Amino acid sequence: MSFKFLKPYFPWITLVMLTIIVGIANPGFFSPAGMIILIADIVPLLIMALGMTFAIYIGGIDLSVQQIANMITVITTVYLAQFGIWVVFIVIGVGALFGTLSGYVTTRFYVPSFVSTLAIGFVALSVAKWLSGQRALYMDATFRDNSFGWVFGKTWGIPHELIIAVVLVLLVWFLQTRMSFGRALKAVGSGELAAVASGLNVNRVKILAFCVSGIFAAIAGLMFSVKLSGGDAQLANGFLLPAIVAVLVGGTPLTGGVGGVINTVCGTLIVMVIRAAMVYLEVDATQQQMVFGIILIIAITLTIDRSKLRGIVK
Amino acid sequence: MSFIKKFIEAETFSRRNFLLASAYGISGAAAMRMFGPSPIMAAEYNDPTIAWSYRNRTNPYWNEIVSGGEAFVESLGKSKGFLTHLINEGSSEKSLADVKALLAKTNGELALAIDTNDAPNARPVVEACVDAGAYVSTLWNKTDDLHPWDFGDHYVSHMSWSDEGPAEQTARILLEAIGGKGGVVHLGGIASNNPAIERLNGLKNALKDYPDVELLDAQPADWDTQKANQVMQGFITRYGDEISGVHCANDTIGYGVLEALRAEGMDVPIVTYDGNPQAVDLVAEGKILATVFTNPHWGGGITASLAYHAAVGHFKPSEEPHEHREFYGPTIFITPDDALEFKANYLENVPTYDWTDFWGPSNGQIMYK
Amino acid sequence: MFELKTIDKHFPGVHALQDVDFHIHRGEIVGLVGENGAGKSTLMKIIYGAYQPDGGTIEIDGKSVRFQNPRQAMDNGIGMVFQEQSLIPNLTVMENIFLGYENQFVKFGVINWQAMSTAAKEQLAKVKLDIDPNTITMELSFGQRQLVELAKVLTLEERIQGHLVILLDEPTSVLAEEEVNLLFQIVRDLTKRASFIFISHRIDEVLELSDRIYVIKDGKIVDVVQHDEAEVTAIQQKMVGRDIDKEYYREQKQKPYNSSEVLVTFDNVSLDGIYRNISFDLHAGEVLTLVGTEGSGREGILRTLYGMEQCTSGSVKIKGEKVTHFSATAGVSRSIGYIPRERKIEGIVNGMNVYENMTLSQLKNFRYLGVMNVPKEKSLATAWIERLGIKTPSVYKDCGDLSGGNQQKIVLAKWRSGGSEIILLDHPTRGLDIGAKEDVYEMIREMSDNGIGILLVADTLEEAIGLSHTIMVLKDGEFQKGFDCKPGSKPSLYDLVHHMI
Amino acid sequence: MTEFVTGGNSPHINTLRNIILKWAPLFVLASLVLLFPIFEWLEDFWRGKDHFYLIDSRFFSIRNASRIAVAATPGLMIAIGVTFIIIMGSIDLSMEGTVSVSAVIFAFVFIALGGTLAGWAWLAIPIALVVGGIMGFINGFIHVMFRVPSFMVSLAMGFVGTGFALVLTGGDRIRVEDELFRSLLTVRWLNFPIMCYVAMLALLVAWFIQSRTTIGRNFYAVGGGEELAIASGLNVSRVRIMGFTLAGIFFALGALMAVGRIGIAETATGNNFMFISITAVVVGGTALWGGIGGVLNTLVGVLIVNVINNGMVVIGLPNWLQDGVLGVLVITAVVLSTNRKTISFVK
Repeated sequence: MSFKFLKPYFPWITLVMLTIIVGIANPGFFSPAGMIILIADIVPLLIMALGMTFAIYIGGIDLSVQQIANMITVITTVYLAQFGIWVVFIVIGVGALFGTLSGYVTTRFYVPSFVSTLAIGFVALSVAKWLSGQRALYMDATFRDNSFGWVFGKTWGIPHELIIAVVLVLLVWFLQTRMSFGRALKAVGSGELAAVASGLNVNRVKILAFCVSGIFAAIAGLMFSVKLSGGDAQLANGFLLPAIVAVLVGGTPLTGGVGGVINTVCGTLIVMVIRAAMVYLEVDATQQQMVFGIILIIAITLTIDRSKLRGIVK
Repeated sequence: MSFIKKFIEAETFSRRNFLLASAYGISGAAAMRMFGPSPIMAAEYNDPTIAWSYRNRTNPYWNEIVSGGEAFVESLGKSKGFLTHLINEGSSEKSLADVKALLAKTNGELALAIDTNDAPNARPVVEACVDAGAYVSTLWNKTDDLHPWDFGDHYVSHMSWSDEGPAEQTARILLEAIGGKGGVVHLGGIASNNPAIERLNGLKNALKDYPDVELLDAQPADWDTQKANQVMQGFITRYGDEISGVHCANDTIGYGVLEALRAEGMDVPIVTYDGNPQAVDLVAEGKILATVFTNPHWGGGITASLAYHAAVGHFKPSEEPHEHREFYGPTIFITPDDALEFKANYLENVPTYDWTDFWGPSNGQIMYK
Repeated sequence: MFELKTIDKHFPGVHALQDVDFHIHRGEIVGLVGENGAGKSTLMKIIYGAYQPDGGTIEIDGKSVRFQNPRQAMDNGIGMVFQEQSLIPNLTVMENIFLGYENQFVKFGVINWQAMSTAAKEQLAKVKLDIDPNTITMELSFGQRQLVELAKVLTLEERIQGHLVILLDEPTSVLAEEEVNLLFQIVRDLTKRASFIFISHRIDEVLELSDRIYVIKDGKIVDVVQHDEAEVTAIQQKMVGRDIDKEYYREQKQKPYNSSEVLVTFDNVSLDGIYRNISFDLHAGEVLTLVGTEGSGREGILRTLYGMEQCTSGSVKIKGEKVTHFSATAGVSRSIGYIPRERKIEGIVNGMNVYENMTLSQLKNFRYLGVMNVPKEKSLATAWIERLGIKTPSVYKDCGDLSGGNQQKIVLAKWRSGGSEIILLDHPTRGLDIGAKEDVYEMIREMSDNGIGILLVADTLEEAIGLSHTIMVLKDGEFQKGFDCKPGSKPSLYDLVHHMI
Repeated sequence: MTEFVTGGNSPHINTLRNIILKWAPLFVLASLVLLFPIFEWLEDFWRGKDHFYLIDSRFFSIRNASRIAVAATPGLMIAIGVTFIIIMGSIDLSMEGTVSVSAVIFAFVFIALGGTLAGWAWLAIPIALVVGGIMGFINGFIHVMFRVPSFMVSLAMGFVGTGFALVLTGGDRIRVEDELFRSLLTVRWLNFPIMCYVAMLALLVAWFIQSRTTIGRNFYAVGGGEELAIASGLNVSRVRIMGFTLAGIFFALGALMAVGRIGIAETATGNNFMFISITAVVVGGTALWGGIGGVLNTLVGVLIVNVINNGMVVIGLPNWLQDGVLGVLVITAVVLSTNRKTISFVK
């Protein structure tokens, strides 16, 4: 058990340590029922972060996710009555469309993803504002319960949201580790030139990565919209930075090729624990944000696996 | 006539009824214990956690709200720190997650006052609280189909402000000031927020009686000073001297507008909303024509108080009439004439409110259109 | 005057240097040769301060010194001319020359560009390079850049009072013959002021220039040879620790290709600004080598054939089919394999393991409904590890951690296992040690025997002559002359150089 | 976060195309300035009003130019700061926090020292700049010493900064009413408020740092090739930390401008500067992977973004459409000013 062997597990160690610290300060934190509720609640953020992982994994970033989710809450609310549960397909289609658009602009027009995704996000925001008429919309409770009521049920005490999250995590984990797309992603992330020279269609891989990111942002938007039983052009605001933080803290740095979806699960849980810590440790309201930032710096400094950063740290 | 005077009179009146009200509260509770349904049905807590969940501390409006919450907690003989703050930073997701975390921490032994950041968010928050056995009172944001009386005792109350009427009043003050002709612009809040919509509607209602005034443009400034500053600059470019009055959805927007006008050396009357101390000063100086005080201090205190007193069983919400479950908060107009008086009475010496007089200053049951 | 005593250096799992004694006199030119991984670059890095030794001392004129970073080494008169281009491409030539030492031109916080330009001109004159110091470095040729590197190190002459030690790490690898001679001339002229440590994989060059040669193997100095006693084969034996096949390039194993099957036809193909009107046929089993200096268009032809760049006119036919769509993906689907020059960044994916790298170009053969068949991948990798003698602890080893030779074998295995019929080799032996080079030659022969068409851009002319069936000489993007290169009737070095320059 | 490789092996330069590319951001700016008046002309044309293109334009007027300039000023200062960082190939996302902290501390000190520039309160200005510098220094220090990518450190530092500003103010806003300080906005020379001239001066200083000082040139060296710069004996850690410190100082300058513009310092003063300033830098033609561009590019980029924002309101574009149009125009601007021949891929 050398130090080096432990490195990939640093994020997990950080998570466990934080959990223990919060738990010691307030043993109520360890209550399983409470824990499950906390985890179930972070699900939309987790889903968004999962998608974002793909963009960051290839060395890019996707800043459009929040706006895509905003747009999706509006789309879901508007079309739920008409299409019922089939609105899922519209949602996934629209998410894929916007993600692909980001990817296309990035790869074909050579616009850095930082800017292209931000700009595509603005477009999504416009759509959301237009479709919602700039009002907060809400769903008819019966329609919602008929189509998506099951999402919030429980089986043997386990919220279905959590089950959906686990299924999605397994899905992307399979995608990342077992499928040829995952392999291609890894190649593009860790050695783009070699991937090109091996004849991979690198642009297609990247576009697909952004597409996946868009789809997951859309699913997160859908979950959120159904959960809140409504939608408007600002509903998902505040998602973006926590999602980025979750991916980074989990150990997928922006240099690409390192980390992955399991790391993001860990990162999301870390974000959850830090947030819960504010509540459990009764951190003063005005100090919460500063404390969050400081814990974040410490967590990242401890967590990050520098051996994979290959020398230069930008 | 002074709006202030009227309000203070109403206030004094209600103070006179203090004993009566508290007697009702206590005896009501006692009666419930004796004749009410089994106590197991409605969990009552001896010392529930009291929490306020709101957007952020960067807006003075929320500071006022919180000061009310803290004043209420102090009235119980506890220290300010007893009030738990949940700050959602404009994120509905965090708003909900924080509430759930607190529910888990307190096992539902919680009296929560909350503005859910966005209307759709209210339902899951209420549902979570009801499931956990906590008592929740909401402020401002909720969807029209969500009502406290559908949830028994645990969704105690909802308070909002009918902004359409007051906004119409300020609009009339503005339109009179410009002589009933010319052009006005409106800078709104976040477009989908209820108050933003109502305040614009208020202006539109007023305009119906002033056919010679044209609404040149209305754009959202997201409650933000800097954004308002930029939007106003755009308006000035586009409409220039056609602008003879500005209607702002709140004070913070007003500050940005004032500075934009100042940069141009323009002197155009403006009206705002919310009655922040700084805005009141500006009204006193005559830079703002009128603003509307919604008494966030009282709103913040009474929302927490309602949840708390329901939680400890001092009254049983389900036995209250609808107008005690959903009601409008008080509004006070502030014009240059009474700004100083107002300031002395409300800002420099914050009145000590009776936090068990739940509905005294309220403004009637919420009406839906 | 400069001396290393019993230097030791450990890296995790490796004893990189062991009791190394090394000294250099005033004005001396010392050669340092050794296989890749023998410890040459570690030793260099200790000398110029990038690494600190775990044991032993460094002395200058009898005084013990310690360098915490390259800057301190420089301040002690030690300069390094790097093998990899160390000039920053977006800066001007003069900024590069004085990088880190701009203060001499700064007055009241302001840089005096005029003074810097004049000073840079003086430095460039030392290496007989006549270019505008305001040129952006990116716009220079590789040879020019190498000379600018030397000019940059020579600024030590002005800065440092004492004698200098200048390390030349593979300075000739990107130079044309003429430029090499110029470089040697400059180095000899400078021995009045500086001593040189010269590292090159071209042993003949080391022999030509050096007064003394250190041979390093497995982290130990195994021999020090005086110039007069030195002999190429003896040094090679010492480096490798075994006899080298006299027929280094396996010429006796070269078989004429018999096939008349034409794999590739270039008909009057041009790529604007890179090459013009190139025509040739590549047959099955043929090794066709493109010879020319840097910038003669050799690589451009490879890139066009692989599909990475679209030709501007002419027609390219692969196996009789005209190529209309150019992309690397399309290249792979036409059974072309490409072994790039930059092995570490274009050849293997650093961070992926052996089997992942091997199947990267042929994912579609290993997936079913998008799911990778990992056992199949592993068995393929195991088979090729054995077939090519790849030294790796397991198929799970990160390729970035393997030696250059093994990396190159993995790249080759990637294309061979994928059934490529045409393989493009761009400097396949660059940076490899002798043993690994031989393995690569062996593989080229074997591929040729198996009817694979090979288009080669060789590292050295000897290599080109030794390996090819056919040689095409290019100059400035134009075809100069073709040579038939059958065993026994090979063209001489002179024949080729004559047409190259 | 981004990586690039110069394409091909040919250093051949097509000069005309290069010149066009070099000036592309300026072309974009010029076309936008000419584009918006066309919409105004069309509008009046449909209404049957007389409208002489450009001459009668409300958008294309000195008054509006000064409005755009005022709107652009704080953003320009912040974008200049982050330009240095981006030239180094790093990124700094801490501007929102740094601006808030600097603004709030400035206002506190200003009020405490008498509240007028005529007295000792002028000391608040250097103090604010120092505070910005310290924030930047901490940022750079953690980034370099703990080897944490700048994206992550600065993102977290942004939270810390905003949080710290909140702790200081407790959520209150501080009004800075001094007429002398507010003359930044209220006093005009040649139609432009003083703050525009101050900004120009700051830009000049930044340009001077960038092109005439060692540290400025070293930013380019680090951005062009960090390993190479280290090998050349450059103390890259020092350059990086100095870069972040310098950026912090410019962020603080931006904070002063923001306070000067609206007369209020609060925790929210820094809001919405992060994405827009980086977008402006990229639109101006500074490459996110470092080594290319500069503060003059940033000036053009900031102007492009502000001209778009102002122009959309002036031509009366519906509010819901504005975000989308901004997005599309930003992409267009970046596409037009990117030399696609020298990049083989972008992330």
